[in-house]
Amino acid sequence: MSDGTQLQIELVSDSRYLSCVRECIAQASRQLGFSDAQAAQVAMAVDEAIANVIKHGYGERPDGKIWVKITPLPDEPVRGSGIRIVIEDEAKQVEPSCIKGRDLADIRPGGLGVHIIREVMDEVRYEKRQTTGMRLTLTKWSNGQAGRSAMSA
Amino acid sequence: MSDGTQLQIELVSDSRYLSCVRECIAQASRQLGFSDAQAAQVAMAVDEAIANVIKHGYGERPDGKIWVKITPLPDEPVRGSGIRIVIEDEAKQVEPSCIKGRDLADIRPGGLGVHIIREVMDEVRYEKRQTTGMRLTLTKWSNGQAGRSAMSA
Amino acid sequence: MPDRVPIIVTFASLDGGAVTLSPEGEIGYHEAPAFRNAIRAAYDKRPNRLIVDLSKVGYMGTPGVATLVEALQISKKNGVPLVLCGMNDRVRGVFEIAQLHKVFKMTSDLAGALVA
Amino acid sequence: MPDRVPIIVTFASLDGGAVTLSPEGEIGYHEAPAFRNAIRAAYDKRPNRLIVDLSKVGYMGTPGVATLVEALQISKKNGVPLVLCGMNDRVRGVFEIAQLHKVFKMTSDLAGALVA
Ligand SMILES: Nc1ncnc2c1ncn2[C@@H]1O[C@H](COP(=O)(O)OP(=O)(O)O)[C@@H](O)[C@H]1O
Ligand SMILES: Nc1ncnc2c1ncn2[C@@H]1O[C@H](COP(=O)(O)OP(=O)(O)O)[C@@H](O)[C@H]1O
Repeated sequence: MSDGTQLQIELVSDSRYLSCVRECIAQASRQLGFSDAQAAQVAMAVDEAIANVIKHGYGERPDGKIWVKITPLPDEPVRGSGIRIVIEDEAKQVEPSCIKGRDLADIRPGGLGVHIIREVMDEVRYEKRQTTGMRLTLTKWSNGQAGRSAMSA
Repeated sequence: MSDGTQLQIELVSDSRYLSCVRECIAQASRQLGFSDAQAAQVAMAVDEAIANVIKHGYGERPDGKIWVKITPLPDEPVRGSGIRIVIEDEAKQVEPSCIKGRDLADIRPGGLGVHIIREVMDEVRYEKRQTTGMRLTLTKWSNGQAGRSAMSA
Repeated sequence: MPDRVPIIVTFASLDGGAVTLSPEGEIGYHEAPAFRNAIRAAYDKRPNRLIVDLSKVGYMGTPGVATLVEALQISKKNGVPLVLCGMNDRVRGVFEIAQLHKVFKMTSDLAGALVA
Repeated sequence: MPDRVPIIVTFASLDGGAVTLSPEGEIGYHEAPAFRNAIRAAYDKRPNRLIVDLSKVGYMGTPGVATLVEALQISKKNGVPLVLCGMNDRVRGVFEIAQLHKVFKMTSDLAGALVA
């Protein structure tokens, strides 16, 4: 844990631990200056992202590894409090451009997680890690634009 | 993460992250087969133990490291579901025999955390780590005796 | 380790042939399969209307939403009206981002869901 | 990063000279110093009785309990009755393990705390 990371969760790719991560992330976001509604958004983005790692990355294999790093960003006058969350895995690598939700007009089950993540977070960056696996960097600011229209109650 | 550990939290010794750990541990305990009341007990034991690491181990220095490992134990016919939580630090080493609560008849602030930990967990073992820091191993069984009389509502 | 039930779901068959399904808790990726089974079981009761009461659902991720889109497809095929009731503002926000809030019939309470 | 308020505490001064202090949230090691400040501020109002309403406290760790033991010492020294009211069963369990449930005056609600 370097580069300012203050809390890191390492978990196996077993979906029963998703609720633990949700609770932990929501609480961390509140502690770092986000409202309850914003904290719920951050927790949801991380939940959707890790569910995707389990489903698409590890193909539901429950013994893969996933790391979630939480870094508080220094407060800024305009953007307010910031949080950066980095999610890494050792799963299948895919082109970042292939990670996108479905056309919202084409109503069918699935294809919504990435839309949610992009809606509620101010920055969303997928990339391949050096050797194996993917890295997702999520950033949110308490005064940012992301998630203002929906889910803000 | 080996030896059956399925979830690990690594945090800096900053008390604002205690609530994240509480929520995460309570949720993990529920997922592993404990009742809400038992899950709250496990979360409290871990909360008290980490608060002690921050206070006594790191002397409130907020940049020490703390590791919390969660391992589900195989279900047993009599003892039921089991959880093992190991808390490690790189702080001051103390004799395990010195880690004890105050005489409960001597009413004054403090000296209660270790009593709570011992009351609600079935196994509590403090030890010095190889080089630096302490290790605390906590175990609870869903049909165990610990915590039956109090806090079970 | 035995499988633990990830969510609690209760059913009620109402006079007039409607069935209500009331899940309790959080519905994410882990809980969605149990939610899906419960919905299938509800259709198996051959209701003339299916009401999913979400008033006790504090969190719904997109796997839960996907399950409801699937239910809508079953409903359309079989001519069984599907109504979602009692969802909190956060869950509703997820439907809004997914542009599904106008695709589903939604009411604030059960009474409304019976006549929607 | 500015300090964030770790718990919300409201005060009320009642006719007759009692003061109630109502913390909201969880009181662990991180929140205990703010709770301690609030209690000191309540004594500074020179009440003839201090009531700590714990009905909105979902979790209390031993640092919170220690703060209340300290309050009891202030109360004894100054002859100001201290009453804890509305604690949930889990918080009460902590006082029981610590053998403090008979040391404090405890009532289930505020009405009882005024006459305890
Ligand atoms: N971690 C990941 N690894 C590989 N592919 C991913 C990952 N996350 C998302 N994807 C791809 O992006 C698509 C859209 O994801 P999402 O919007 O969450 O919907 P869904 O998971 O229901 O398909 C997925 O179908 C998948 O192809
Ligand atoms: N992690 C630790 N490192 C060093 N000493 C500890 C640790 N945990 C507990 N202790 C010792 O055990 C004593 C009792 O702890 P506790 O019952 O939690 O009460 P308190 O923290 O209020 O003193 C402490 O005063 C301290 O001397």
